[in-house]
Order: sequence, then structure tokens, then C-alpha cells
Amino acid sequence: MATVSTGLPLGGVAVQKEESAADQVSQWTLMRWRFMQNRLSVGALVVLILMYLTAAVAPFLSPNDYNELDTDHAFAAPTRIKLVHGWPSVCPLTQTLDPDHFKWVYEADCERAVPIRLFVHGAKHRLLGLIPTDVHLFGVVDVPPPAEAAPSASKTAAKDSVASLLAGLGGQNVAGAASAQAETKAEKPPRLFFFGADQQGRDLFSRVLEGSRVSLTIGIVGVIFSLIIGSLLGAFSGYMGGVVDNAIQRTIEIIRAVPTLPLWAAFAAALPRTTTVTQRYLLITIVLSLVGWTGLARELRGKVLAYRALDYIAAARLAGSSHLRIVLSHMLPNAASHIIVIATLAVPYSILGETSLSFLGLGMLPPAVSWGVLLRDTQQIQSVLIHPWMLLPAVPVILAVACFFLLGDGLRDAIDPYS
Amino acid sequence: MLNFLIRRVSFMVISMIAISILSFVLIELPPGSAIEVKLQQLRQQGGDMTAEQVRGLEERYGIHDPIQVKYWKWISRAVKGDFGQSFQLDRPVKSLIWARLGFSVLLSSFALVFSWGLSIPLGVYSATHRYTLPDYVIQVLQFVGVAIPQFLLALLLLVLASRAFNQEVGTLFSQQFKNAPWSLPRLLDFLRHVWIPVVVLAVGGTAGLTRIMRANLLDVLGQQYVQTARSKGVAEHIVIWKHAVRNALHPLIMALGTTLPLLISGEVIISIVLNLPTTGPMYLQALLNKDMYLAVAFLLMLSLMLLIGNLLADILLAWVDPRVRLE
Amino acid sequence: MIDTQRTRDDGSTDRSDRIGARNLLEVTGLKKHFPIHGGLLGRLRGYVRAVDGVDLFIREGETLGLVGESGCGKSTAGRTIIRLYDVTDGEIVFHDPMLGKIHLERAGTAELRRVWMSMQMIFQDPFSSLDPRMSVGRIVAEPLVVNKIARGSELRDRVAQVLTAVGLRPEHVSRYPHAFSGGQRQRIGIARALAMSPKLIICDEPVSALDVSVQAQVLNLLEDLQNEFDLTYLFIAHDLSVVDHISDRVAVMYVGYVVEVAPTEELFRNPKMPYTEALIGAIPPPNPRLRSRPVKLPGEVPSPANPPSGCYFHPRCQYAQDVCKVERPPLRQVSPGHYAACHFAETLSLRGIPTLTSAVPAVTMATASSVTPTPAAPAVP
Amino acid sequence: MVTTSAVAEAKVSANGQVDNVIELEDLHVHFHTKLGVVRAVNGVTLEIPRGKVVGVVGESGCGKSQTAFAIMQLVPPPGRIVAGKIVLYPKNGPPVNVLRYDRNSDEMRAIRGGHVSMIFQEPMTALNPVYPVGDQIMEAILLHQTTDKKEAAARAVDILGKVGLPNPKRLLGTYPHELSGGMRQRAMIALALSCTPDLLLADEPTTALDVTTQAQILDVMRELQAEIGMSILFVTHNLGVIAQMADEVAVMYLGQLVERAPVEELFDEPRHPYTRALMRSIPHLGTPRHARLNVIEGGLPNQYSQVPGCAFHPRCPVAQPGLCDVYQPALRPVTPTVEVSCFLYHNLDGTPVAAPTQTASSGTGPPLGDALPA
Repeated sequence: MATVSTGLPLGGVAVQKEESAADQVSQWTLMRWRFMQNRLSVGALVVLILMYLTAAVAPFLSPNDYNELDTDHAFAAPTRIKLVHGWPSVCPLTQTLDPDHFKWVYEADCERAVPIRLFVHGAKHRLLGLIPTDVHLFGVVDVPPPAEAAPSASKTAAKDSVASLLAGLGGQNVAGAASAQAETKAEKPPRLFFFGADQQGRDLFSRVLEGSRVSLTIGIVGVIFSLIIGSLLGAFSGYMGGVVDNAIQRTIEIIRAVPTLPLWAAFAAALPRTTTVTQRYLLITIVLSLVGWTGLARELRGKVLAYRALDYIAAARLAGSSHLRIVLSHMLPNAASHIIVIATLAVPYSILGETSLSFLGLGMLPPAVSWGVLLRDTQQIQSVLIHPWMLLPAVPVILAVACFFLLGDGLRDAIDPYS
Repeated sequence: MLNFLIRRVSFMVISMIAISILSFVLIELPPGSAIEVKLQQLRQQGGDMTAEQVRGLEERYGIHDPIQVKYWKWISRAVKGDFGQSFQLDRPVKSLIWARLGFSVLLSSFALVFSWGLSIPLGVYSATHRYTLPDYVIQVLQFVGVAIPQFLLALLLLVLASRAFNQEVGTLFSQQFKNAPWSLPRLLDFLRHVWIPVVVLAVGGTAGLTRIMRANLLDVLGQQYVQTARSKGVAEHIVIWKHAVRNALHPLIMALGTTLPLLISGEVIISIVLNLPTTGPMYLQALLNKDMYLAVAFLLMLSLMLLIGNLLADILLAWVDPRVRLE
Repeated sequence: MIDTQRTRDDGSTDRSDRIGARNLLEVTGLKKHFPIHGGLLGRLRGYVRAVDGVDLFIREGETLGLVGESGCGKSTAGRTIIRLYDVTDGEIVFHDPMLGKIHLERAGTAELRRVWMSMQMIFQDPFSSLDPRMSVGRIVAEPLVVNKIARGSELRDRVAQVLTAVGLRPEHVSRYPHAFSGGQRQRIGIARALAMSPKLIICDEPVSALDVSVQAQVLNLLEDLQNEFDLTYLFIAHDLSVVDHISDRVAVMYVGYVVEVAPTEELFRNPKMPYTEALIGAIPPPNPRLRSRPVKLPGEVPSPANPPSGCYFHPRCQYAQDVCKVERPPLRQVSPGHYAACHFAETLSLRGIPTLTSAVPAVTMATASSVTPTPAAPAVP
Repeated sequence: MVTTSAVAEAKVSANGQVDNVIELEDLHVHFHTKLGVVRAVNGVTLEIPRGKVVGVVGESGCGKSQTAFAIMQLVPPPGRIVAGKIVLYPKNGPPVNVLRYDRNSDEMRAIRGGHVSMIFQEPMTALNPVYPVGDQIMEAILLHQTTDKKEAAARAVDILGKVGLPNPKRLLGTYPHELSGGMRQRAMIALALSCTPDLLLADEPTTALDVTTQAQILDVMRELQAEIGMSILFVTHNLGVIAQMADEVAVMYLGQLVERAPVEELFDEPRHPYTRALMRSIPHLGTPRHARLNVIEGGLPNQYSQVPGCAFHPRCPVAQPGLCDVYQPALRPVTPTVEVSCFLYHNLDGTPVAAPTQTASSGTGPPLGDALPA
């Protein structure tokens, strides 16, 4: 009976591990796959990319020049967009002083509503810092009001909207008082203030866009500075060991023994005040990095120490590799993913640091614009109570910081699925 | 244990010396000596000093001394509690800082206790109810808590407090208790005011600590000794609270090393926003006015506060984990 | 490959014709002490005497087993011999086929790189010994590339050749370590060690991280490769059965030094050092009918940071005399080829494995007698 | 403590005496992961006789540890006991169907530590580092035996002495990290035996130890087993340890039992092809030096895949195509004391294979012992 075979054909087939696509790919590809599965982190990455793109073309996206003063619109509330003939439009405002509460009140005149147009001509700027142009993605251009656009129904609607607008301002019903003087300054061109205007009537939305250029980049530039110092010293410390390691580690501990913000503040206060915006920007990143490098250095040192003990490093030495080759072709590629994660998680602290310093008046200084500088206006609490939109620059701060944390978390899970 | 303490304390001393040198550099860093600043102010107000007076001041602050002598003069007085004169306020620094430091310590400690008391149960719940709705909610709140700048949270609560609770803000006491001696009503009044800064301070810390607690507890729950405890027949809640949480506390206490600096930083910034009578506002004013002797005294004291906090954390760690004790 | 060996009656192979008379490696008085730092300023507090006087030699073509319990310094000894660590004291003489006689203990970096072409290492952990970011091809090719030995198609051929030799397929070059099982990873590590056609390979517990059935595959592979490429092994392990199986001679270590060296058969049958006796006696024989425990070794291995006086084994030795407490016995030749570090090596009569036949476990006899299983295969339904 | 609903239908032997301490019936433990279902224990039926040591042998991942965890209802998540029956027969008291209880119920906790206890592979991590050894032992005693702290301490000292730890009184206040690996494993044994359980689950208790320490620990376990009279489920992959410790042996492969036999019979004549291959692949002291070891070709299949037919057939040298790769053999008696799940010994319908023939070696070579020295 030939019922029992040698078992070889059977064994030969089934014994092999199932070949899957995962067997052929590198660690980087595996990480990308794992990262892509984390929808929250991918979402955060998309949001961040959009924010940086926005910052890159900020003037193009701004309807107004961020520095244009307009005392006629001091503390104007966020503009209400009305649909006129199915097209989003803006109503011109008239400014009056409310003598009882000693503040500006505005009334919208929606009979002369002006449509928001795409690709309008406005203030000159350089697209991406290169192409000079005066085209903006959207904005309002003052055009004479269409004569027929004044049915009574729309007028009542306008009244209502004015009332609620004013309710948003301070809760007082001043609509009646204001309407009496409605016609006094009718020639003013209407303005588009998505986020309202500040004390000098500058468009907060445009200022937030402009501020994102400083706030979003200062975080990254600061972390790059920290990374350069931190990775050099950290890797050096871990690889050399001994006295060098000891000295660097003690230095880090001492720097970390000083409370971060007061130290930043002290350094920032010691900076000269008569600098250009660019100089100030660089000095602030350096101040942030002076403290920031310690965390990076410490984590990197830990990684290097862990790698140094691994057998594949010993094997590389036995293969005849030089120290430089070991660092470049074994340690760095392995540490790279960790460095990326550590850096990603350090960026939000840098952003918060700049925002806090500027908020205190120690970071970026006007005329420079950053989210912190914009938020400095909220220090007068009474003003915030009346003009709550002054807090709006905080929204992008929170969004950016939260997205960086989410991104960092997702990256960490992707490189280290078991921890 | 004694050895351990001696080691930590001697590290503290070395750190303080290093920080004092750093601080001294900060005093010297701004262009122009403090006296010149003062003189300028006087001249702006129309006054002036005689050359004699100027020389006297220069003598006192050792303007023409070599730097190490200057440092030595300054530090030997600072050790005795004499941090020099505040030019801005024209008073000795030491008369200005102590009361404010006291409130800072009080606020920070309240916030620390508050955030620990909140983050441990939250972290435990989150870790033991993984992938449930409350766990996700807690995790989302963590992200928000970490992402909101503290000054902003202070502002928001301020708005909320004055709008919704109609509470006066920007102080730790009502008007009638401001300068009154301590009494029970004053204490109650204090507690009624102190909650805003404490909540603000605690939020960021709580978010971070909950994250750490959750991750560590998950780690510990995978350990063999947790299974050992279960295999003895220990009830699940005792397994978690007695056997697992106690071990998960170790990294939480270690995290104080990063929590405390954030706490003190936060305290400084929200005090500025809320205009509390703590170190923050005066420190900021001193920095903005280059009143460096005053500023540096604050910086030194805040650092000392942090170092003492870290020392206490180390002692706590040794108490919680016997392995550290015998190291 | 096996047919080149004569098979003896007991199933062992006689390898006397493949072992040369020349020593390939001679180690004398090798010491490796690791400093213990403590305190705030990292003051020196003492030394861990990981390796504290190792004497051994390895003949060309043989396998020398190095056994001992965890913490006895056997791995450190291996890594110091290959100069992954600096030497605290002692001599390591390597007779390099190309460079001639070399004193490794004072060799410089450039010299070491040349020595490493003929002296390689296989590591214990199949996971941490392969760079996860490198493909198998790059891992195996690295020594050839770094030493500029081969490039282009020559390099590819050599890598394919080595991979085939260890039982992997040449098309595996583009895969990454994570795609392989523990046993396969160990084969990659062996291929990397083989790439330079070394003379001596230090095997640092190459099978102890593997599952039992995979362990046999790797042991067989090592034996095949030794025959095929004329390799010499220093085989470091804690499992006496494995060492017994693969070694021609065995050295036993205890707390940093070698206490006994002898041909395998001689060592296991006729140990001359009480520790060796205890070690052999502690192995549970895979025979349920042999449940007696002749030697019970009390106590625990002392710390190499604070070893006892005299003979390090004396506190646990049932034969210890006063002299053992004060004087550390040197490793000396007791009978031809048998070295022991014991004051009473000649007088003690110690027990090894009783005799070869009775110690052959029931398993092997049973399987040998049951070439055909009792019940035969059934008919296919 | 035992509710009537949980009183199991006791499996009673012919003379009306229950002589097993525990009976597992068709136990299934599955791990549901993102990548698929891992069937860690896949239909295990096993009885442990009172006062006896049953050794479970197998390679890593064969489900031997999870079987032990299942008895305690302590399978770590995402693992779950999906089917099967576990009946425990305590020394005093009615039989209990363990799986009827919720894993966090009071009844289950009374069983854990009280009737069944466990020791683990890693002595370094099995004890809680922040509590003294004494506290950890007393915790178990206070849960199951007495509420008097003094008495608990006395019992703890007693049991610490019994496992051969010097100065047991002082040990009460000692922390685990102050003990060596061997001493920790002794302390762990003391903890497990402190409440004189009916059954001890020993999950590779000596694997992480050196041979000389292993010998000491095995001695202690043997002595205490004789003294307390408990049963032991001894999980290991070391055949030497099994030969020394077990009365009966169960061999596991991929979550299933492939062979059960008294220890001497198993070592005399291993029957299942996997058992044979496993036993011959491990070198022993005194086996022929340098000879080729028998290897089990190939490796374990992907843990998420289900092998059709006999789980071992892809690696089996005597697998019969059309039979072994299609039908799953059941564990059936071959002799009165030995059970094997293999079609070499019984037909598809369960009847024993009629007569020994030479078919097994009619292939290209002798299927078993092919590489054995003559």
C-alpha cells in the first residue's frame, strides 16, 4: 500500500510562512501603513498642512491689508454676511458714539449691501514672497448700490440683524438710538471683517492670517535650533559616555531646574529692544531653544545608549565599520523615527512658548504680528468682555497645538506599536 | 536613605550656585548699568544726583569691580536675604518678594493637589475601561487641556466668572479683606476667589498627568505580579488600587520633574492675566523695566521653589518605591 | 557533508582528523573588570570582576565549549576575546591565517578590523542582532562592502552563496528582518558572520533564545558549516547538553574564571573540579527512572563585584578544606589535556554521568528500537 | 459558596469515587485580535488525578500556559474562554463547574488561591516590587484561611521555612528586589502553597533559572507536593524536568493535546509523530556527539491560520495525504493508559488500526528514526 507518502511535498508547501506584502517592505513603509490607519492623526496632519499652506499665501487670502488703520471701524464686530440675490454680501456700517456707555456702536445699512467678489484687486503683496500682485482671493469692492434693492421686507430683516449684532456687542439695545443718525456717514466703503476689528480698526482675520506666518514657523524653527543643539549634544553625550556625558547631563539638569517660562522671560527681557522684526524673530527662537534643547538631548541620549548596547551595533563593529559609519548607517536611521516624533511633540511647546512670551510683551513686538501679539490686546479684561471676538486669535493656537500633539502621538504609535 | 538625601541636597546646592551665576549674567546682560537707568529716570523727572552720590552708588554696586568680585559681593549678600534694591519701587527687594512668594507657593500647591486628585482616578478609570465612550471623552479632553494656553484659559474663566457668577476677578480677596489679618471669614473669602487660578493651573497639569497615569497603569496591568495578585483571589478593585496603582505612581512622581516647572510657569503667567498679588505681575514688571535685582531675586526664588519641589518628589518616590530607597 | 566523518559505534563522529595540532587562539590570564561608579560625581566605587583570569586555547578546527551559569562571565569573556571590549589584563594570541601571530589585547583599530575578517561572532538574540532598517542583503553584505572585498555582481553572488549555505533563499535579500522567524533570523546572523570566510567564530549562546525544535535545526547547521568551511568555534552556552553535543573540548567557568578544561567525554565522565560535578549532577536526566539526586549544590552564585576569598567556590563546596578559603587554586594540568583549578583535583573522586550506556536516556533507545511504529498506517477511507 | 446551579455533574468513576482534582472538557481559548483569531487552546480535554503531577509539554505558543490560565479564569485580554467545561473537585465540598462563575465573582476568587494557585516563569516579575514578601503571602492567607493577622504571619513564616528560605522571620519584611532569582521563586512557591491548594499550576517555574538553582527548586516542589498532597499541572518544554517531576505527561501542539501517557511509558515509547520528533530533536547528556540531530522540518504555521486536518500534518514525516490533511484525529486510547490523536493508531471511525504492517516505512525511507545512528 502506498498510502503513506514521505510527507515531503506536503511539508514543503505548508511549512513556509505565508508570504504577505508586509514581508517585502522596509520599516519606513510599515510605519507609514500603521500611521495611515490612525484616522485622527492623519486628520491632524491634513489640518496642519492646510494651516501652513494658508500661512504661505496669507496676504492672498486676506481680504484686507493687515496693517490698514481704519478708525471708523474701531472694535467693529465680525461682519455679518448677508445673502443678497443669493450672493453673499456685506453691508456698510455707520459708526456712532453711544454717549451712555461711552463706546462705539455700529449700524449696518443693508440697502447698500456690496457683494463679496472673488479675485478682487486690493493691497499690493507678493504671492509666496515672489510674485508681486494685488489680487486677493476674495474681498469687497465698493460699488454704487443698486437702486431697486430696497424692498421693505429686506429693511425689517436688516433691522433685526442690526439688533442682534448690537446685542452681541454689549447686550444693550441701542438700535433705536442709532438709526436716527444712520445716514450721516453713508459714503464709507463697506469693510469685510470676518473676525471683527481691533482698536485701530485693523482687520483681525487678516492679522490672524499674517500672524500665523510667525507663530507657525517660529515653532518649527525653534525646534530645528533645539534639535541641532540637542541631537549633537545628546548623541555625543550618549556615545562618548564618561566625563563628557556627566558634564552634559548635569548641565541639562540645572537648566531644567529653572522654571521654563520665567527663564524664557528673563532671557527675552535681556534682549535689546531696538531690533528689526527679523532679528527679534531669530532671537526669540534662540531663547526658546536655549531651554528646549535639553528635553531633546535627554531623550536622544537615552536612545543612543539603548542602541549602543544592541548586538547589531556590535556586529557592525565586527564588520569593520568605523564609528562614523555606525552612527550614520545604523544609529541615525534607527533614531530618525524617534527624532521625528520627539521633534513633532516639541513643536507645540515652542508655539505655546512664543504665544505666551508675546502675550506678555516679551516676545515678538508690534509692529510684528503673531498670534501672541494679537492676544496681547486681550489683557484688558474689560475690553474682552465687550469685544469677545478679540479672543479669536486663540482658536488657531489651540488648533495648531492640538494637531501637533495628535500628529506626534500617531507617529509614536506608528514607530513603536508595542509601547 | 540618608545617603540618598545627602546626594539630592548637595545636587540642589550645586544647582543653586549654577542658577545664581546664570541669574547674575542676566543682571549684567542688559546694556548700561542699573545706575545709569536710574539716573536717566531721575533726569527725566528733572532731578539729578551729585557726582558724589553717583560714586556712592557705584561703590555700593561695585560698578568698576571685576566681574567675579561683583558676583561675590552680590551673592554673599543674597545668601543673607539681601537681594539689593528695587530701583523701580525704591524699596529693598527682600521687603517685596516674600508675601508674593507665599501666595505663589500656596496657589501652586493647591493646583498640584487638585490635579493629582483628579488625574489619578481619571487615569485609572480610563485605563480600566479602555475603548469605551468615557475613555475616549477623557482622552479628547486631555488633548484640549494640553493644547489650550494657560493664559487663555484664565481669560475664559475670567469672562465666565464675571459674567455667570458675577464675581469680581483679578484679586484673591474681596475689598474688605484685602488688608485684614487672617481670620475664618477671610479664609473663606480667599477660597471663594482662589478657585479660578487653581482650576486654570490644574487643567493643563491634569491633562498631562492623566495621560501618564493611563499609559503607566496599562503597562503595570500587563505585569506578572498583577496576575499573581489575581491568582491569590484578590478582588479586582483591590488588585487595581493596591497592586497596580501603587506601581503606576512611580512614573507619575517622576513626571513631577516636568510638571513642576510647567506649574510654576503657569502660575506666573496666569497671575499676570488675573493680576493676582503673587510673583507673576511683579516679576513681569521688573523684567519690562529692567529692574534686574528684583527680577533675579524672583527667578532665584522660583528656581529654589522648583528644586525644593523636586526634592520632595524624590523623597516621595523613595517612600513609594522601596527600590529607590536602597539604591 | 557528514560522510566525510567516520561514525563510531556509539553514534558519535570521530573528528580527530579534522582538528589540527596547531593552536588558533591562546588566552592567558584574561581579565575584564567593569568599574562601578556611584555618587554625585561618579566616584569609582569598585569593580565588577566579570572576567577574572581566563586561560584557554583553541585548536584549529575544533569546537571549544564554554559553559557556566548566568553571570559567570562567559559572554563577557567571548566579547573581550574578540575585542568588542578592551582588555583589563592578560594576553590573547590569535594565529591569523593572513597576518600571522597577533596579540589581540594590544591590537589597534586598524589591526582589529583586519583580524575581524577571520574572526567573527554569532549573537544570542536573533532580534537585537539584526538592524531592523536594513534588508537581509545589506546586512550580509555589510562586512564585504566595508572592507571593500566585493562589489557589484560579485557582491551579489557572494551574498547569495552565503545565504544558500545557511539554508535561506537568495531571493530573500530584499526582505527585512521582521519578515523572518527566530530561527531564520539566526540563520541571517550566521550568514553575516560567514560572509568574510572567517577562521574562528565565537558563538555566544546561539541557540538559547530559540524554541527546542528550531534549536536542533541551528545546531545541525553549525555542524554542517564547520565541516564545509573548516571553521573553529568557541561555543558559549549555559546548556550543558547542547555543549556536550557540539564540543570537542569543554571549559567550565565560575564567577569569572575557568575552573576546568578537558575533552568533552573526559569532562562529563570524570570531572576533577567539584563545581563541574555539581553542574552535571544538577541536570535533570530525561529518564523518569533516574530520579535520584546525587549532588545537591547549596547556596547561590556569588556576586562578581564581591567574590569570596580563596577558591571562589569554597563556600558551596562540600569538599572544601581550610586552604580553599585562603588560596585560589590555579588552573593546572591534572592529566594529559585535562586542566582543573582545584587544590584536590587528584585526590577527589567525583561523579560525572555514570557511564555512557546507562546514561543514554530511554528516549534514544526507544526511538532507535521503534523504527516501525507498532500500529501501522490505516487504509485511506 | 457553591450554589446548586454551579454544582457540576461529577464525572464518577466505576467504583463511585471521584479521583480527579480537576477535569477539563473540550476547552477552547481564543484571542480575537485585529489581524484575526488566534486559537490558543483548541479543544483540550484533560483530567488531573488527585495527588499526581501532570506535565504539559510543548513549544512556545502551543497553548500550554493559556490552558493553565483558563483554569483560573485569568486568560489575559483579548483572550476569552469561548467553550468548554472545567470541573473542580475540592478536597472538602461538592464539585464545582468553574466556568459557570463570572471571572470576577466571589466564588471564583475563593477558588483562586484557595483551591487552585499558580507559580510563574519569571520569578523576577511575579512578586509585587513595592510590598514586602511577607505582606504578599499574608494577603493570601488572610483572604482564604484566617482573619487573624498574627496567625497569618505565623503561617507565612512557617511556609517560608518550608520552602527552604533561611531566616523566614526576617524575610517577612524583605522586599522582592533584595532576593536572588532562586529565592524569589521559593518565595513565590511559598505564596502559592500558603493556603494548601488542591491544585498547583506551575507555568515553566524553572525555565528562567540556572541548572543548579533549578535542581533546588524542583527538590522543594517535590518535597512539598508529597507533604501537602496536592496535584500539580506542570507546564514546561524541558523534557528532563518532566521526566523528573511528572507522573503523567500531556503533549500539546498548536492548542491541542496530541498524546497523553504515564511518564515512563511516554519516555519508553513516544507514539505521536510530534512527540517522537520533539524528543529526538533535543540533545541530552551522553547522546552521540556531533551526530546530526533529528529536526522537525519547517516552522509553526501563521498563528491566525487554521490548519485543516491534523494540525501537525504539514510537518509530519508520516502524514497520509487525503487523510491527515482532511480529517482531524481525536485523542483516543491506544493502550489502557495511553491516548494518542493520530491516524497511525486509529481509523477515521475511531476503531484501532488492525495489525502492524510495514506500510509506515514503505515510502522513500523509514519515516521515523530516519536519521538515527544505526
